[in-house]
Amino acid sequence: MLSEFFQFTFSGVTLGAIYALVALGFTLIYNASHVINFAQGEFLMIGGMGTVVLLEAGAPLPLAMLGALLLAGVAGVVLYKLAIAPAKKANVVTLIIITIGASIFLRGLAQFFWGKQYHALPRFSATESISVGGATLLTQSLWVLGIAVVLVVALALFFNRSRLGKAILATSMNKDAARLAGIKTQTILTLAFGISALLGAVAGVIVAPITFTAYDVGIMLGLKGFVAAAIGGLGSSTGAIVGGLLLGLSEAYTAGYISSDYKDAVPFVIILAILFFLPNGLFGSRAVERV
Amino acid sequence: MKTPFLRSPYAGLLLLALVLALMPFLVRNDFHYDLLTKICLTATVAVGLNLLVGYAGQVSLGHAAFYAGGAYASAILTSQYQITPLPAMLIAAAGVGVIAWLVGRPILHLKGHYLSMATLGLGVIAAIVLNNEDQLTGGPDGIGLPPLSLLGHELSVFGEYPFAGLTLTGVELWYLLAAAVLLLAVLLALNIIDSPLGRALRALHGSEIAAQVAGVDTARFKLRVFVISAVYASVAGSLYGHYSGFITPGIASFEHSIELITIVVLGGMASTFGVIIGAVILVLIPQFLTDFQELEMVVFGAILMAVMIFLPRGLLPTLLSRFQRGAR
Amino acid sequence: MSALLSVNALSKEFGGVHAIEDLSFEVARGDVHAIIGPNGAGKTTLFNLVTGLYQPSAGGVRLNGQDITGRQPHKLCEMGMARTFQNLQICMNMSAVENVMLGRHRHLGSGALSAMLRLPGQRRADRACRQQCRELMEFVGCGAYLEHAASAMPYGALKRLEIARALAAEPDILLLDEPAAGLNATETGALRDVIQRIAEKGITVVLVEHDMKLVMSVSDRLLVISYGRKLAEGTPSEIREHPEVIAAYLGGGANNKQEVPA
Amino acid sequence: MKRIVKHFSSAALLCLCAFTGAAQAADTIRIGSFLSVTGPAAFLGDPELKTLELYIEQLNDNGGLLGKKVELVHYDDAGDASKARTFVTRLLRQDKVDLIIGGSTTGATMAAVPVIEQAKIPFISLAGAETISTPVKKWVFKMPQSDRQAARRVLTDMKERGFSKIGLISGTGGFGASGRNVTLEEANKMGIDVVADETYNPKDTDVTAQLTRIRNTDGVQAVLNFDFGQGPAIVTKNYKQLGIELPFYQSHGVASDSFLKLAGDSAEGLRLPATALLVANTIADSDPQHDVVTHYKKAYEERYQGSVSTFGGYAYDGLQLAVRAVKKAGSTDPAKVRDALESIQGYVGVTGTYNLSAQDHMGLSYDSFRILEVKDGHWALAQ
Repeated sequence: MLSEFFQFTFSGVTLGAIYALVALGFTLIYNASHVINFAQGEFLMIGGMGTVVLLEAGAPLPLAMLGALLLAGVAGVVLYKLAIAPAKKANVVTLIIITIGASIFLRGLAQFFWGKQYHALPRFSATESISVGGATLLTQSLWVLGIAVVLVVALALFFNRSRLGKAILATSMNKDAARLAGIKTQTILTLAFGISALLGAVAGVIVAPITFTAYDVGIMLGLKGFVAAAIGGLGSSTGAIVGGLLLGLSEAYTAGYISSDYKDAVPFVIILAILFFLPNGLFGSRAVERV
Repeated sequence: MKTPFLRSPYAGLLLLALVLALMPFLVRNDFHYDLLTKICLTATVAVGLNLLVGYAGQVSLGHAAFYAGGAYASAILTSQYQITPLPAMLIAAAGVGVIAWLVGRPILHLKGHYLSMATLGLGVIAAIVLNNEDQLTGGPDGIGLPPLSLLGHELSVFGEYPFAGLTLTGVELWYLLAAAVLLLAVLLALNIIDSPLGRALRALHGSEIAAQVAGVDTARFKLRVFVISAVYASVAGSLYGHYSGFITPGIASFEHSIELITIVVLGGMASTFGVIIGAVILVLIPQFLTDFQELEMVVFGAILMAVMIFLPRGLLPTLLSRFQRGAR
Repeated sequence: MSALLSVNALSKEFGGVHAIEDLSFEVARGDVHAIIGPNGAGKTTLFNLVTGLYQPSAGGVRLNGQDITGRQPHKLCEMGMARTFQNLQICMNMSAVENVMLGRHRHLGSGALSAMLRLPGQRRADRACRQQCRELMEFVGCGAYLEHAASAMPYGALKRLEIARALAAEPDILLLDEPAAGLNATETGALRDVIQRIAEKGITVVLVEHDMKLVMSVSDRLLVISYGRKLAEGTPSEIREHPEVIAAYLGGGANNKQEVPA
Repeated sequence: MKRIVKHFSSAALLCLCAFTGAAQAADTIRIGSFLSVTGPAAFLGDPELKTLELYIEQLNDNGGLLGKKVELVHYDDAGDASKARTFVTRLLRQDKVDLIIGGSTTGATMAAVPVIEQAKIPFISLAGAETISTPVKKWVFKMPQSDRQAARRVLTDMKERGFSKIGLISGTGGFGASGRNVTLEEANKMGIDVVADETYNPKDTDVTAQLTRIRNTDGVQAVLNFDFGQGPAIVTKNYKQLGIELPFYQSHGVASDSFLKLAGDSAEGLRLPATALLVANTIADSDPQHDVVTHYKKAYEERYQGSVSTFGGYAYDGLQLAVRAVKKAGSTDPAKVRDALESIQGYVGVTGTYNLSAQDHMGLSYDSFRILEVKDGHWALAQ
């Protein structure tokens, strides 16, 4: 029975790590601009599909990945410049609709140019899986986890140590004050979208060997990422990671121990319960409303 | 100087009635009636959702659940419990209202994106339940509904009905019914907006704190408008179910919820007539885009972004204010 | 019971910082009672505690002898308490008169059915309400903006609009949070008239204000707070002579731009 | 306000007028179609549309039908049943098509059926569930074998190999859910115990939890995965990764080369029921289907540079049946075409041999399914 538990945990943690990376992307953009970017999932798609397409065009795997990441980064910057920045005065719901429009647009382009087929990417290691405590652990899961940890640490260092990172944080806390302090907030916001897109694309590349990739994978992963970000508390990086893992694990345990029919519903019930007691998520700021 | 009536929203209602009454002279075939009927029913949902989102400022990304709730309740009550459509529709609306009240209580104290997320979750759960409980709902392949019947008279889309020397087809009658429902929905919405209840709701959006200190029990009023908009969706859903004769869990999907909120935002939040235009556009756009074939999504996404970027307050309110500025 | 509002040992902490600490005072019925103090003294926090927007960490508030500690704002409104805000809380999505009509919420039926069906009783009541609100707007001096969109009104008029909204509730006690902030001399003069006429109607007024000329001319009593604590209390003339008040206002740091009460 | 309404009504007018073109030319035969070319069921609709386009072009190159040009009027329902219904209404009421071939999914088909039955226009559905043709609907025909036949074919093979306790894992989409129901029913009839019954969401990226449960169920002798799309490829991969050694079956829903490409070597050894199309290269020359499957495969793959799938085959058969029926009827009169369709006997298609009748609007028997096995990364007839 322990091996069963391990199996569900491995599966949950892998899923959770993916959700966490998407959620981090949400958090980054939310922090910088207070926009919920429903096109976040499309960056994963661009990462995965871009790699597939470049690979088919004859590029070696590392180069294909790099190219796809670059493409996603550019897509993120363009998204900000063309769709978010011009809509400065728009309210929250309008911005949501704009990002949904962007997501449909990107998905449409991918479908048109890259086709509707599902594709598999080769896994990164030669060995497929190893046995741990009677359960199977995919080597690719280890890659996902490892890269997720590296990215999280890198992001933490970036925000706490580098000037640029601090500038992004300052902008997120108070745009006007940051501008007065000489920070070019436009550049910072562009950067935040670019980094967030990169993050999404990395997630898209590393999961593609496990989950396959196609023009429409962004819908579901984007949605789950948003959910993870919200459980954790929008704007909290720790929250995004914890939220992602919580979501992944609750899905795996529900499928394993309760009912696979309601695998997708039970996590939502848990989330609603969490929000009931903690209306700002697990790690969301509980600032008192200024009157 | 215009007379006060012409400036009141009720003048808009009269003109809407006029437009709806003129439509039969413009349409060329039954397919047009089909689209018009769909537009009227979709607009009805949008008018209700607008009370919640546009006027009271509470975002719902799961409203398709209530629409589907009405449609499925009607389907199940008529096909499995042999209840005639009209009472079934009323029971469905009451049931959906009660469910909205129950789920609304815990989630409506959430704000902003957390509320979006919670309503999204409810929508997803509803879609999963409809999909999984196939004994009751027919599962993912869907479920059929009998034609609507009113006071013992069956209203089939495919029937023919002699009436005062004229013979009306079922399609035409359905359009008239849907148009009447829309007019009623708009009338009720306009009444609500221009009432103490409506002011309290708009205050939730304008300044929740102002509403509180002015004596508005904000939690209670949020719940009220949530229930009202859910009932709007339920009734429209039931009617759509009877109209189409067959429904699938697709109508409860996240995509459908997004479509509904898009109608409201695109047409213009807090503009009852704006959201009707939003419904017109979103129902018709796929018909126009068929020529783009594979590029349909690209074009749709681009249109959506462009409208929201250049007309951030929605079509009608933005155009209206530009027009007024131009007139001055 | 002569005190309409009594605050007893009230405290409020925000993450270890005492915004209000062990504060007690009473407001007598029919008085104009001013609360003054340097920026950041906790005046607005005090208002928020009294009107139920914040929950106190300790202590209590009584209105008319009844314990109202931590009661929700809308319940307090029903008990006859109304207020305005330093940073305006106006519904910009409504017209001026509708904002005032919102203030009459507790006097109007707000049933969903009567609203949907536009029942004659409700329409009559609403028409009467609109008339009353028009009069109130004229009373506070923004009658010219009756049907204007709130978002199109100048700041000064919005400040008055908020007072009209508060008055529309027919309160026993009215809390005004810096009503003169941002007003010019003429407007402030008009505001003084309005406050005096409100007081003449028998409405108890609690006033947070920096404009000392205004405070001194309209108040019956003053409460001076600093760093969340009571510094002094008394009539305007007593306060004017109070040594600690003078010290606090002179030595209170760079961001104190208030006039010395003299 | 007045002017807005004026704007509103003129815009509406404009919209409606834009739809009123579509005048019907007397010298063309119009075939209507609604398929899920995009959306979650795109892998059904995409090859179906390509097949229709290819063969209608070919038909016209060869002089058309009854001396008339054949025109395809197609709309993409994106897998959305209510969209499908609207497009069918458009096909019938505005485009005035002579017959309809379409409906990639059961939901889309069923949503269209009431409108079509009323309009009295022959409809050939390309979707699989039994409810489409049972009970028989006057104007509705369907090309694929029913999922019940697929289930029976798989279960028969299991029984022959001596398995009596099996595990079932299915997707919660329309295809998987319907497949699950008929499998449970058929297994019950055939005396096979379904001891483990799991589901997953078609969009899931991991099903190891469900498979672990099946693996840990006592007595499971074989496992069937009933679903289509990319889900079964993930199930297949996870199955292999978990090191489950039990014989593994898939349904006809994944009968395509693209499934093999996705699942890779994990698919080795699995079995499924499929049509002759998948083994076109190895099929015996004497096989009645030999010519038709090799021709179709060659034509499709040359034109589109991609491999054929069973689903495109349904469209091929649907079109061929329609052509035969129109020829037989000698006109496009709907009632005559319908009657002609109903009387088609012994048409050898890509999917199987069709024998239609008033009682059977599908016309295939369950042995049109062949049990295939994946050998060295290719489909092969199971021994």
